[in-house]
Amino acid sequence: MSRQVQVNLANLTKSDYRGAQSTLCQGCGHNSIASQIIAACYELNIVPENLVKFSGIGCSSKSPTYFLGRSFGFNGLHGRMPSLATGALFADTSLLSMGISGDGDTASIGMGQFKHIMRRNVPMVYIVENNGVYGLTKGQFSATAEEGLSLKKQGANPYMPVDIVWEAVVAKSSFVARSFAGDPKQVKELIKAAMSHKGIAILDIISPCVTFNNQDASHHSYTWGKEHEVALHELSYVPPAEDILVDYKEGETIEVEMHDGSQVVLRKLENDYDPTDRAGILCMLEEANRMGELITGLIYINPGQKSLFEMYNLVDEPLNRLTEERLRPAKETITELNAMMF
Amino acid sequence: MSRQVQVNLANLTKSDYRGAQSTLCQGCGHNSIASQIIAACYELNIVPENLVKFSGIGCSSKSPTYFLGRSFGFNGLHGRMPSLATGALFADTSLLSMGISGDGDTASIGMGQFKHIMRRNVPMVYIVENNGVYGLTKGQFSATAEEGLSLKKQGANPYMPVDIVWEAVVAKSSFVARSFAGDPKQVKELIKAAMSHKGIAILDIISPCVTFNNQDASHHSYTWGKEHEVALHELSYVPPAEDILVDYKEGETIEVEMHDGSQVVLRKLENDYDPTDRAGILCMLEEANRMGELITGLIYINPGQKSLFEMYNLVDEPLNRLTEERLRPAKETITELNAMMF
Amino acid sequence: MPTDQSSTQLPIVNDFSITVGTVNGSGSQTSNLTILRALFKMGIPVSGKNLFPSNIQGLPTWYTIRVSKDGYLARRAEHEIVIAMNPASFAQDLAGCVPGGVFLYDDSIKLAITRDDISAYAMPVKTLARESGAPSNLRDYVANMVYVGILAQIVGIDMDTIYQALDFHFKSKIKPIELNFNVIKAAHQWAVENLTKTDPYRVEAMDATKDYIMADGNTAAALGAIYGGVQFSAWYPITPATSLPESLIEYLPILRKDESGKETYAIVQAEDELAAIGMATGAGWGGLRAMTATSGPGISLMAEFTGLAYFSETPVVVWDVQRMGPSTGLPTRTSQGDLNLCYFLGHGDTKHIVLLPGSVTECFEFGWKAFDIAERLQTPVFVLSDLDMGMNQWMAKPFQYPDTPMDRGKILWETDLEKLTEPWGRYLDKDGDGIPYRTLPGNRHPDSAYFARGTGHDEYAHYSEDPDVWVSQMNRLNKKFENARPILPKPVIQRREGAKIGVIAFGSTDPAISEACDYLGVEGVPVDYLRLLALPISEEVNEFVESHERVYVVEMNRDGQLCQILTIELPDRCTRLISLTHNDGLQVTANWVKAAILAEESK
Amino acid sequence: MPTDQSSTQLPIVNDFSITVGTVNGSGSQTSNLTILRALFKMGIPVSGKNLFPSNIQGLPTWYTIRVSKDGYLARRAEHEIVIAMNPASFAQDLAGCVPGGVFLYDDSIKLAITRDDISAYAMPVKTLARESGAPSNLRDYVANMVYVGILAQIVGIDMDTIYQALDFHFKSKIKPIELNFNVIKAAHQWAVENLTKTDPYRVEAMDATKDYIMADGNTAAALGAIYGGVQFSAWYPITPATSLPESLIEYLPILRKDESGKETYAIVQAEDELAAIGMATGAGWGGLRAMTATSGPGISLMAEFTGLAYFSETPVVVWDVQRMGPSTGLPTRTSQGDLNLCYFLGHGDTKHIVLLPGSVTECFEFGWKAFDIAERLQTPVFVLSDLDMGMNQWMAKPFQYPDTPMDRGKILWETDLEKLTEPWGRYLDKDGDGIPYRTLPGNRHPDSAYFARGTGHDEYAHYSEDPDVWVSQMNRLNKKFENARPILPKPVIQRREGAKIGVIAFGSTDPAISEACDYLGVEGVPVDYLRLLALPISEEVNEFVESHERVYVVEMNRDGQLCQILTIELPDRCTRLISLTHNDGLQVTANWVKAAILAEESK
Ligand SMILES: Cc1ncc(C[n+]2csc(CCOP(=O)(O)OP(=O)(O)O)c2C)c(N)n1
Ligand SMILES: Cc1ncc(C[n+]2csc(CCOP(=O)(O)OP(=O)(O)O)c2C)c(N)n1
Ligand code: SF4
Ligand code: SF4
Ligand SMILES: [Mg+2]
Ligand SMILES: [Mg+2]
Repeated sequence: MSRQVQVNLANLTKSDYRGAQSTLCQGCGHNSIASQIIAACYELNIVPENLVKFSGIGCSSKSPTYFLGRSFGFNGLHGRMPSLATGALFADTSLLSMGISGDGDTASIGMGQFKHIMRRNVPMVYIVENNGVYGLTKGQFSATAEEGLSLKKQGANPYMPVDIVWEAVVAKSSFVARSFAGDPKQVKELIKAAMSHKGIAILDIISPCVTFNNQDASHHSYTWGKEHEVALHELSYVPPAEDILVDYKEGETIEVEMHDGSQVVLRKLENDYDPTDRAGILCMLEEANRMGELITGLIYINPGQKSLFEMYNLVDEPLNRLTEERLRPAKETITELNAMMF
Repeated sequence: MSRQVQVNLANLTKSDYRGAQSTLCQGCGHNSIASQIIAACYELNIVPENLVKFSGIGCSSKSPTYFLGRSFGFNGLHGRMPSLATGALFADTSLLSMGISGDGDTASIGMGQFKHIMRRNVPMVYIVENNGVYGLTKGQFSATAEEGLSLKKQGANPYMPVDIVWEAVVAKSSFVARSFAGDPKQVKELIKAAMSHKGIAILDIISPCVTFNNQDASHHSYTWGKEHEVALHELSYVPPAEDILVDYKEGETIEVEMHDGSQVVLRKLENDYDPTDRAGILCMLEEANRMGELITGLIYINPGQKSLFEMYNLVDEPLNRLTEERLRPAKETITELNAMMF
Repeated sequence: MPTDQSSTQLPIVNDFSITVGTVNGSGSQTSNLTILRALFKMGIPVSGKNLFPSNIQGLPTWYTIRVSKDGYLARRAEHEIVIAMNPASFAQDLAGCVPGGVFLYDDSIKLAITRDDISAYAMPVKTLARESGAPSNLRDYVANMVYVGILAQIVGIDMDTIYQALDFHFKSKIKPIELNFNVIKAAHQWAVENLTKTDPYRVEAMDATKDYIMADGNTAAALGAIYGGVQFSAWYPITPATSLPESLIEYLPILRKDESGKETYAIVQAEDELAAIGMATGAGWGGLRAMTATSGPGISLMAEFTGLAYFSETPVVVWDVQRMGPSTGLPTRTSQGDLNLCYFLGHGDTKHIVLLPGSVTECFEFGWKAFDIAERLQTPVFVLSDLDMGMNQWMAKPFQYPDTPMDRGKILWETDLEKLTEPWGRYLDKDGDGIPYRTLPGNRHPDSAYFARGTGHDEYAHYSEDPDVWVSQMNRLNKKFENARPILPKPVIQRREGAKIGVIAFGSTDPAISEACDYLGVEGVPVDYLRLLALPISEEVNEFVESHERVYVVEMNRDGQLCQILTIELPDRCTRLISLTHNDGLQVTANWVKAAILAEESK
Repeated sequence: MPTDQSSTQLPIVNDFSITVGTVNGSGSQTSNLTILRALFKMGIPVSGKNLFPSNIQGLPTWYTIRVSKDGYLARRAEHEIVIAMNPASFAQDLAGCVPGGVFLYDDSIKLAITRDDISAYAMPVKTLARESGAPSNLRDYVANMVYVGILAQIVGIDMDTIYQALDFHFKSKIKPIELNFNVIKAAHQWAVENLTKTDPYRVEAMDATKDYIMADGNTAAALGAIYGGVQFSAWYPITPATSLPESLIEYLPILRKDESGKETYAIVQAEDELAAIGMATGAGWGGLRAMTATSGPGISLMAEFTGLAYFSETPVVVWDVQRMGPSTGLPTRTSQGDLNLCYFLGHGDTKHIVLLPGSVTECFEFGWKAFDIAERLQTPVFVLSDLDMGMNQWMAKPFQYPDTPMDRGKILWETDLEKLTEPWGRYLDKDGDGIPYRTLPGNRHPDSAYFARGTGHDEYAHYSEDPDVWVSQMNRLNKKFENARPILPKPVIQRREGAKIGVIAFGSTDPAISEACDYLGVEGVPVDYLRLLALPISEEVNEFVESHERVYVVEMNRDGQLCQILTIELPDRCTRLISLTHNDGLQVTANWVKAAILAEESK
């Protein structure tokens, strides 16, 4: 038998999900996230043409060119990915969407738009590739850099860090997760779950910058992540119409039903944890921050929250395919209209 | 005995604390807050020249002209009061400062700067005159408008509201309070406490817009505020070196010691509440939101948190009074310097 | 009251201005619009202008109605009839009345009438309001109807047309119509019984408004956009632009009824202007007819995104309803001060199409045309209106149904791509006109996707730092811009026998300039008048300047921004250009234009 | 290796360019700077330019060192000596070498040398690096020292000066110096033993750098600002501006030692450019010498605040280290494309002082002068540098200590207010020069306070919507701007016998233009050269244009932005201006300028 290239249910090979050659540094966390995006989309049998990508500006924001080369995408402005995506997604609401941003892009210059896209529950997988630093401008503090972090040329960071997850939970984001580029399996499962969510899904992924912020003691380094990661649960994504394969004991798991019929199965680890109880989550996060733990996993979810497009009563066809007849009022109306203008 | 005008310890009359005639609507909550600012500053014996005012753009942001006419002030740009104030306050760090903003100014266009001024713990009393609406542009939804609120010409608000207090607590603001313009005594005591705080003090004051958003059912109306206000405690400000006059039973009060030696005394009401426990606060707020309660009072405080100016090791004199000798390196240094540039 | 007799002057008919001085937030707008509409219904040309402060309630406000048998609609600086309802501005209002003019005032204002060269009539406003039987919460409001009735009696406004005006205003709801009309009638009756007319001003029915409508520019712009098939608008409130998106919200559900019962558009109130232009740019990239509306401060904030839209070749329409800047400036005063900024907005070399509607009718027309141009050229289009045009009431030619089908520009869908024989490139100048073909997200053809960006890219939208690629893309953008000149709306030229000098202007100054040209003709100084409708300029402008000895460029800003742009565009002839600027926040008047030109001409 | 013998050509001494093709992030910068510094120490005029991609690691990068006995520092397009360290750019590098040139390459790159018109030398880079005994994590890094040693041997760079260069670079730390120097020595020795020189290029010690320093513009600007007493800087990282504020952070603690041991300044990394300019404006209002530094996208974002600073009359200094736009454009390529935007930044009528340093020395000078001008005029001052000037290494005249005391402008403190006999007004034109007096927060005099705002205000800073007040304040602002002309840095004019034509340019193109003027002189086309140092222009520019038949305006953007501004400023003479633009992201060369002018002249 000759060697066959493996294909998925969409009849696509893994390389159909690839993009251009990465120009990021070797070992950059962003590269490993891109690989997991490719793997997740392959495994989800997503047709690349059915997905649209967005990003801001930064090393992280460059990475959409390195996956899903057959998808449309827009690499916009620094900190302004949310608004660009919000407008673009109205064009064809049948499209899936993924936004890639950095911690500078989201939490420094982009804080306002980040908070407001969550208020609107725009359906998008919003990944923050969080390295605590500005990679592309060569190593200044981002807003997620921990207080006291020292960087070459910058001295010590005097300000308090922004916690992306915390911000997302408080902004009532309907899906909030954190992961670590050094934990690729979790990254992949979370991306899959996020793709099945109908509103905004915020993924704060600690993604080390090996060039500028990978000192062992830095809170965004591989070493620190490995040593401090505390997974809330073991997470598996079960596609729609598939049965949960492994049998768990009653009470050992939480199953979250997604709007497309898929399920996210959370197998409990030490924590007894309810990802729908916002108050409990905040207490847990405060405690984890105090302990210096890097909590990862699906932190909050509300699969039922009205998405942006449920707030608008749009026609079924993609808006960008509507023809003149549907868009321009009929000729007769002009006389009536002028009559109203007396 | 002839009638004497009353003066305070600074030898000033109440009218020394007034500003220009208000041009806001009659009954506007912002006017009543301005009165309490005047009263608080009078009672605190603040010399107006020792305070500097800032604001953004909006009806709320106009109000700094209506109090403390003898203080410097800068009415800046919409949503950008925080950055303007941050820079200006470096000029003379001995000045007290007060910023007035609106909910649109802070939570819509100003979200980014609002979050970042808290990260820096800039010493300023930051009052958000929160009416859920854009007053000055005649009644559109602000980001704090509740989901479903209906306004003339705007229809119903589809988006989730921003909760200023919640945002402030999560951003690690070192002083967070909420009040209601219909509760002037509490407003005044909170302002006094805030003026003694050495970092940023966020005061979210529900301040009804009688012209555009004062329907009984609106969450920013007088009626709603009166009906739903739940004060966390009875709060009194005790100036430095004054004794607490009333005797409370052991355990009935919490006393918070401020950096200037003043005390804030919180007499417990029904809630058992610790304003230094961030996790507890978040749970309490989540619960209150669920119950539709308008929690008011001093919600969170950390009097010890390093303020912006403690992060910088500045000379004792105001920077804006330093002379050329202190600022320009000596003539001899230039030769050395050029030698370094080979 | 017997008219005409007590006055020895000749009657002055249908040629004067009425100014109501009141307090803002007092609800006088209904009264003023009622007068305006009634006059219009009588067939008399009118225009209405509101001069209001930047606050919500309690400060002096003026509403001026110009009545002009000659059809002149510009602001005049003179007030023949002054209605003083506000104690705070009483003295100023009294002083502002022309000699021989009419001064109607609320008799509860206990201030002295210090002039005897005018006809002053006291109005028992409070009494009549009280007697109206209106509920006490509406009493202040109906008090404003008193001056409607008394004015109607004094100048002779037809009571039937007043009724029609109220009927229109209250959408035929009988209760408010009756309430208000009763007050007006009572006031009218009071005037009949108590006033002796000593002034010459009166109105007489004409037939000069039959083919006209009355509207404000913001409503017209929104309606035009609806006929242009607007699908997406993101906006952030700002005076004086706000009523433009608010009109979209009002009229879209009325005019755009899809058979599905669902919506073919979305309007999003953004968190600020950065997000508004960001969303609109995203939607434009997605293939929607997308727009935003703002004013000066918003334009400043849109600079970065405009540059992205220019460079990524994304169609988006931006209405700038100008107010007086710099900075927050005078938010409730008019200006044409954003021209230069909009034309060049963005860092690096950027240039934008700017449309310059000069009437409410053109606001409608450019409302739809802007989309055609933006999509044809794949670039941002700015439409510059201003507070005066956008928010005031203008008599205008009726809106015309678009005379061309929608031009969606060069878009390739699945079937188009299938037909291609050569590979498609997003930034490939296939037709040699500088305009490439674009695909839209949602296109499922495997070759359709491309990655848009604000960074350097080659013809196939791939990232490139190659110097030659950069130059060629920048030059293609320039070519596209140059090619826009002939397809943009052409200037409108009014010629006069023997004119050796010309005037160039744009936008809301049109009525004043036209009127001034008439006056100058009378003074023996015939002038030709070119009204610019778009930037970049077309050949006609060049010819106009070439064929005149001197050309006055009249505009409402300090630095003569259009004159500067024309200087750059026409260096060979720029010495013929003379800049005349008016920048006090009030609309320019015909007399000012006339005097300014005469002063220059006599130099 | 015996030099000079194997070559029949005449030696080419101190007049060529060396280009190193490598991978970014590979640590070659130390090697390149070492070569540059060693040559400079030998007394030979040099300049060093880095051409790098917009990423961090792994893409092709080139460093070019020009060696010029005549002291020409501009970029040349020709590469005489090419050092190829990067397989990815090998073919391109090989092709780029001039005929007769030198091609040094890493022998581990197994690609064919397809040319025989050059001298190609293979370098055993990996072997020598391995043999160096450097720890394995530093091996890639020291590999770059191999070409230093071999090049030194081939062209004759003095090994002592190389040692001095390393000593400087490693701040006399003996370990790294020795490590690197040993590699260089070994490579040098290897070349002596193994290479036969077949090319004519060599260096010889001169005495032409004694009175010069070597620096980049961003460092110079920061140092100048420190000598100007900078007290506050807020900034947001952006290429190519970042190293300016980073140099403030580096040098302030060294140069500004207060006796108290405390700091007399504060540097704040803001969350974005809106906040950076906001903080700087606040600090400027508070009376601090305040600045920010950014590049194009940041300028776009600063539009609204700049308008506020202009209108509230707040001094603030903005450095724009330009990169190629529009939009994100080419972040690592140079340009002069923000001139127009900076000059007019903001909605409404705004105009700003723009300073145009043309050398590293002037970056230092304008570093301090910008504060004097901003505080004197109470207005924003833009200083336009660019990537080439800001980030590359330039030989330059030493920094001069400021020759005037700090000019803090018109500030009134408590004692000044006490002495006043008339009431002070913040916006009162007391001196008739358009510049009012200001007070600063912290002033405890009861009359000192005022309320600053971006809205209309009268002479006493009270809110005003009065049309006349508005006009008078806007006109005063204009008067202040006009009065700035004579006090801004004057243009520098180089004249040549018999010149009928002129060139106007600004900024980093200076070396290329000067060099081109020499060449044109040789060609029999003498040109005078005016280098503009500031906008608005002064009378000298007018005179210069007036006294030449044609004036070429040379600049690095697409649309000829300076030419447009000069056209507006000098409409009477604008037909003499001819725009020559170069916009590919690379610095203009003397040959390009020469050819462009000759082409026009022969038309
Ligand atoms: C308006 C604007 N300001 C500044 C920059 C420069 N810039 C490019 S990327 C970047 C920071 C990126 O940091 P982050 O988002 O954390 O991404 P990373 O590179 O770390 O992945 C900055 C400041 C820009 N491109 N645009
Ligand atoms: C950049 C900019 N955009 C828009 C505006 C118009 N504007 C003035 S005030 C305001 C909203 C004010 O709302 P808020 O802060 O809630 O204050 P309020 O009037 O309700 O007290 C807006 C949008 C502006 N001045 N500047
Ligand atoms: S600089 Fe940092 S963030 Fe950027 S590509 Fe390299 S490792 Fe990744
Ligand atoms: S409009 Fe509303 S917010 Fe503004 S002054 Fe009036 S009541 Fe206050
Ligand atoms: Mg980062
Ligand atoms: Mg509000």
